[in-house]
Amino acid sequence: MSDMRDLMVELAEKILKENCTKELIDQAEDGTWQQKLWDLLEEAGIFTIGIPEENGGTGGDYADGFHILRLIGKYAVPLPVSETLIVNWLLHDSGFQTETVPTTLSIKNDEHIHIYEKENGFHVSGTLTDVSWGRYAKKLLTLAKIGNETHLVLLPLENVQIEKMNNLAGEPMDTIKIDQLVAQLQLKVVDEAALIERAQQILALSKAVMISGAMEIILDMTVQYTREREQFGRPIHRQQAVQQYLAILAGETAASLTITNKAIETFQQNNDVYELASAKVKTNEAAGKVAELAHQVHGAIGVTHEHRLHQLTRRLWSWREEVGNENDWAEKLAIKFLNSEDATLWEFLTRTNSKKSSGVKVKD
Amino acid sequence: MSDMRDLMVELAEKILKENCTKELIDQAEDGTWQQKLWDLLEEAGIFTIGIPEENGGTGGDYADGFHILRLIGKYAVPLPVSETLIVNWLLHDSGFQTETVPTTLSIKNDEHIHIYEKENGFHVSGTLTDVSWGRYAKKLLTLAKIGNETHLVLLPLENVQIEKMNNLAGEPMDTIKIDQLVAQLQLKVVDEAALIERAQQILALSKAVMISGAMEIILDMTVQYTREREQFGRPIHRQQAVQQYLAILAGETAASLTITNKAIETFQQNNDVYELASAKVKTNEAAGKVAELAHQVHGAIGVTHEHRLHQLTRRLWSWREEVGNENDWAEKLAIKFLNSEDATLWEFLTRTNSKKSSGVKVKD
Amino acid sequence: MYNFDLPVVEFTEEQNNFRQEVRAFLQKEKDKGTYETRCDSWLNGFNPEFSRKLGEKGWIGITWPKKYGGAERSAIDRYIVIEELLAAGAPVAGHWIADRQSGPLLLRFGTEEQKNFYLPKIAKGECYFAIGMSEPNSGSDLASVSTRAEKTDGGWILNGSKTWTSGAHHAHYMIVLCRTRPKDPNNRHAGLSQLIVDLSAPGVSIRPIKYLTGAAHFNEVFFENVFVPDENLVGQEGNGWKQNMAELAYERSGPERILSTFPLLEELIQELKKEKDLPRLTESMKLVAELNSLRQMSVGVAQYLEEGKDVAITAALIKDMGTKFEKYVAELTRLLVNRKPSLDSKNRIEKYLAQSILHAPGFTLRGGTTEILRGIVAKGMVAQ
Amino acid sequence: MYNFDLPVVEFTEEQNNFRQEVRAFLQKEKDKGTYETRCDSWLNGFNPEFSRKLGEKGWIGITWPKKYGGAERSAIDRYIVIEELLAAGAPVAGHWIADRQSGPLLLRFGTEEQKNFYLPKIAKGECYFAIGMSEPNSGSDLASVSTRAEKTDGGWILNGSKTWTSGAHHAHYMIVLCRTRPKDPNNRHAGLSQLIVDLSAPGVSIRPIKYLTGAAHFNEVFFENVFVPDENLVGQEGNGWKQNMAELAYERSGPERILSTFPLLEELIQELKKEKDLPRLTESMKLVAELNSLRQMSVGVAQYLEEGKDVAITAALIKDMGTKFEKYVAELTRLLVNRKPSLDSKNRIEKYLAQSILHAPGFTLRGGTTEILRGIVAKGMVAQ
Repeated sequence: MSDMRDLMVELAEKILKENCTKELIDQAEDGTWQQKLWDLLEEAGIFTIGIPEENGGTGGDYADGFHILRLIGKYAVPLPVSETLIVNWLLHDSGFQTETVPTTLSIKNDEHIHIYEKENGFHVSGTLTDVSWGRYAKKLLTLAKIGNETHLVLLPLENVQIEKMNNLAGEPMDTIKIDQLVAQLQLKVVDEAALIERAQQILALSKAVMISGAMEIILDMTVQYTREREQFGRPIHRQQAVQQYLAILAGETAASLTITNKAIETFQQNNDVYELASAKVKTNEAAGKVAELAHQVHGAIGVTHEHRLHQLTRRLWSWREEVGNENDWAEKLAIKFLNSEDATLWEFLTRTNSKKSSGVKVKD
Repeated sequence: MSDMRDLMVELAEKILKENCTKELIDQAEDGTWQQKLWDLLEEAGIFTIGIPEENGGTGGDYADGFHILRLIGKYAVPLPVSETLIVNWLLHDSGFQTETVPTTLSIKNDEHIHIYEKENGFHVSGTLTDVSWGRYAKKLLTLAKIGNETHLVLLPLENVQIEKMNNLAGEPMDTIKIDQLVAQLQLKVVDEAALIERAQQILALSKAVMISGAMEIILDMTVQYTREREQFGRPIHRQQAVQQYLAILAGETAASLTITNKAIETFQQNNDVYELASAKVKTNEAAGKVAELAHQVHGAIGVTHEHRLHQLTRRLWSWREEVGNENDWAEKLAIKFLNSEDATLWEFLTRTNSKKSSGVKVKD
Repeated sequence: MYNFDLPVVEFTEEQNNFRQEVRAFLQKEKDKGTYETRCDSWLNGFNPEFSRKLGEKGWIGITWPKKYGGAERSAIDRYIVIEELLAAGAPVAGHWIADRQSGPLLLRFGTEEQKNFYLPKIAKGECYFAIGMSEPNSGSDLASVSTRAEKTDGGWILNGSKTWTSGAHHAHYMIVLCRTRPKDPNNRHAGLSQLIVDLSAPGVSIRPIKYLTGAAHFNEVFFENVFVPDENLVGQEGNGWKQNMAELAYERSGPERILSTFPLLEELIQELKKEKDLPRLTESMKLVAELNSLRQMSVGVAQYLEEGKDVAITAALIKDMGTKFEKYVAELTRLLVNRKPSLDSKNRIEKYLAQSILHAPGFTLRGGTTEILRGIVAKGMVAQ
Repeated sequence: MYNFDLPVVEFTEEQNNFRQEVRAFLQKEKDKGTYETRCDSWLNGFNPEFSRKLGEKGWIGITWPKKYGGAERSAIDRYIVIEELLAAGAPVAGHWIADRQSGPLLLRFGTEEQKNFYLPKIAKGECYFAIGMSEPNSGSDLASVSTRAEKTDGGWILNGSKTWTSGAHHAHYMIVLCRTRPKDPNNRHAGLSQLIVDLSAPGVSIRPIKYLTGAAHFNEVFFENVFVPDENLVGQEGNGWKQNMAELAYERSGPERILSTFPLLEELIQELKKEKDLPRLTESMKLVAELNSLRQMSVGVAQYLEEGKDVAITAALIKDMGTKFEKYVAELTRLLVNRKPSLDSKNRIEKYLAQSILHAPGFTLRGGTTEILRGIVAKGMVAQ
């Protein structure tokens, strides 16, 4: 674990606790951009964690970044934080400058834009769907075809047509149509398949981690609610049915935290998809159970707009579908297994990339 | 409902309650044939219900027969009752004489025996797997190929080789190898596909009905147990977690009883697979839940061999796999839907074969 | 055996023809643009024009005596109408409570004057009722009612509040369960009565409670010295708890506890059929088998209710299982089609999926929580 | 946050090599015919020869001090050994309780004499222990102990009985939780002590309790005026409840609460791999992801246990989730491969499926029922 993690986590949690209130999230969902919170996070250096200071970043490692993203999930931050951070990681990988303006990305298999170089600059055209925070992003990282080559390109999002859509959490998930946009661009030829794979992996892990963060606070809120809420003359945590639900909530949350922690550490060391895919499968599955049971315990009050619970559960319901649902990532696991040299499932499960150092490494 | 049903059900239940004890079932599972119980059931005319008296049967209709089979499931009767009854129905359909000796059948897609007619009679050869009660059956109804034609044939089970296997309930599920058996046989050319479909449907419904019968008594036993068993100084039905389980048990049982009742009535009137397949899918799914929760409520005592519960739960675990599991029958439903003229699922669901009479028909 | 042995109901030819008639009407109205299909339409599909059209057809209060505006048809005919409405996702929220619950309550316990006054209006689809049962902080503990009515000349003075009342902002009347005598700690159910309150009366105020989607289906209703005339007492003074419980059987076993997400299931099946995707269609047919058994139970209870049998336990069972099924439809669909739920999507599966997921938490809370229902079932069985 | 933030354990190269060593040994013994793979082998795989071989390898009591016959290796090394044993379905029932529970208890609370006497024998794989906790009719209510020991010259006179003791018919000793002082209605946990009872002593009788399969894994053990010498008291007189509770953490979070049906899962995956059936393999990979997260939790708790942290709540959580997983493996497998479970089948999936289904009811009962565990978790969280 990097030395700065505790400090960064503490700082970020302080900012979010004070500023990312229920009301702020309501406003954001109603369509107001939260510049003040953005500025606070930028000042704290959140958007460039994991990028060395000498390259203009905040320092620390990717693992630190993912631990901050857990807080972004925990506080349901209504800003493109994970998108901007991940864009910066990918930019830095490719030797580009990092960004501090709201940025998003669209790097997936089935969508490309097309670019033609002309006298007055590059002419860009294409349609990108499901672009998270598209309407607020100033720039967008995507792949462009020029002839037979695929380039990584950071597009300015000006003069583009935006068709507004939202996920269940009221987070923008827009369709962007670009028609003969003329711009000066930095381009870099990339190995398309590898880049898509890497981007999808980082995105999936970020969602898994954010899901686990949302669960953490849902569990907290729910336990607290059972202490305060009385029914039939006693706090509801005394009801055995409520106790059973709390234990299931705790189990799903603990499992999600544990597997994402494991996936973060593994990702930091190598790109093995096994832990990461497990994390996305597991947190996706847990998301539905946690949302259901948290609402069941909270009862009618929890489904009112006044209550904070739905800001988190709607995110669970959205995020579990994003960057691949359980089937998609389980399929990746299956393909990895089929292509592996492991004769048995048990070998596949236990074949960890061993570390050179002796002794057990323990987080914290 | 036929007039005789109440009488037959009452009579059968009286016989079974008095005679089909835990100890008798233990003995049967240990490998002792229960001739006395067989004789009692034969005397009561159980094996020819649904066959007109003028044809040597007991009278009544198929629906009556299925209601008796529910009791066979409820009392975990360790005899080939459903097999013998169903063989008799199929024999009667084909104009053959009915049987009162223990009889079984093997009428499915992938297995046939072969018969050659020679001077000294028919020569029979072939292998049949998963023949329930094979080792005790005196006769077996199956399909035989003679040249290009498929015949229905009732084979005497003498001088055949039996490889003994059991299902989880200790019910025989044998492999029968017949090698050049010479016998005098009655043969009848049949429409193979139609006969297999009909046999599989009757068998599936019989299993579904028997499953629902086993559930009925499991629910009874479990409720009773929660009244008697004390823990932490009070009967366990006072624990909210136990109450939740009881309600789920009741729900699965009630649903299984209801859908099988519906399927029985529909089968009596026409062969529509929709109700029957629904019944097998639903009871199969319910079987696992009921077995799990009944054991959970009964605790350690319920998993001891001394307790009666496992005689029923092992049957649920066995029967849900027999004559097709959930996938098999759900697939039949899917195929039926794909081949139907119904534009929507709702039409498919509500297209009942209406009765000519007006007024609502109500069982009981 | 606990009354679980329900009747097997088979629809007659006449009934099947009637079903076709209802279905054709719904298709025509949909084609005309009167309504758009949606999930959970009995809670959130408010459309006075549509309610009036149903009233004209005679399909509201369909089982009631003709002299009160009803059609004197059977419980099964009523069952057919409401399941067709729900399967089509038609907007029935306006008159739903009045048709299902308030009308039958008045028929059973109301005075002749009440029946003559309210029932024909309800049957026309022009008069809506709300349920005045839950109170702030009472939750599942229904007997903890503290709204009280004090006797005065010619009537009662009502004070207190009710909450989670669906549709009160559209409704004309509310049947309020209130305390007409002081609380008796030894008998929490004693001293309660039911009063019909005109929601436009002075002293009544209605505050919408926004659902998590932001839409307002629920309300908090406050009573401040509201005068309720004597003739608005339903049944006997002090008998409110019993009357209220009788009401619950009507609300628990109906198809609205099974079909809230049916439009989504229909879309799923349509898509898989189009793709001839047998494996996934097979998976989804397990839902169909479950739905089939729930429908048989539900219609069996409807039949028993008409025969006057006590089906409280079975109704609780069906509500528990039915609402779990409604939720499961959404959970299975998302895995079978891999679509992102979105309320503003033009794709029907995505839209219905969003509606189903967002409304799902309510399924197992409203009308008795899962835990309360299961307690009722278990206690009922143990007591027998 | 309730200690759910478990350490991320990464195996070192040495540990991975050790794993390979254990695995190679198991493969060799299996090839030699020393054992056959089976599900739930830690309960029903009794094989003294195999236990002795493990003892020779130094893999029983592996973490214990060398002076007591141990190998002074880490909790993670122990974890590796036991998960390899379980994944292979090896017959470890004989020494299991002694290695997991009784040995650690003696190490922590026993006298020097006790440690010197028992631990080396256990580590050799030649001395088996049974747990004397449950009593007839006590069920989950563990504090309702009525087996009692009365003080006599130089020891105690024990009377009473214990039940559901796995392997008592093979075991040499039992650690009996008994009452050494009269029941105090105000403190049900007071006055209990733990005694080591020689199961061959006069007055001890053992009656097998047949499991539903007909096999005898459990016993009822009766004590009739059994003399237990003073030196057999474990820890402090009257401190038995606390000591007993400490014992439970060892038994709840281990891989035997996750891997009881692993041999079945392995067979399933092998078959689907052979058939290159990607859709079904994808379905089964959801189980693998679940297993992965459970393993990470379990090994994290093993690490915390070694560090002396209180993991009672997390251990209860893992047992609850792990045993549900063990059951689910069987339920999913039967639908993915459509095979009929049968104990006498030659097909491994059918055989393991039968073993798994028949043993499944025990998974969520033994070592704390689901309901008790969930109560522990909830109360633990609410209290913090």
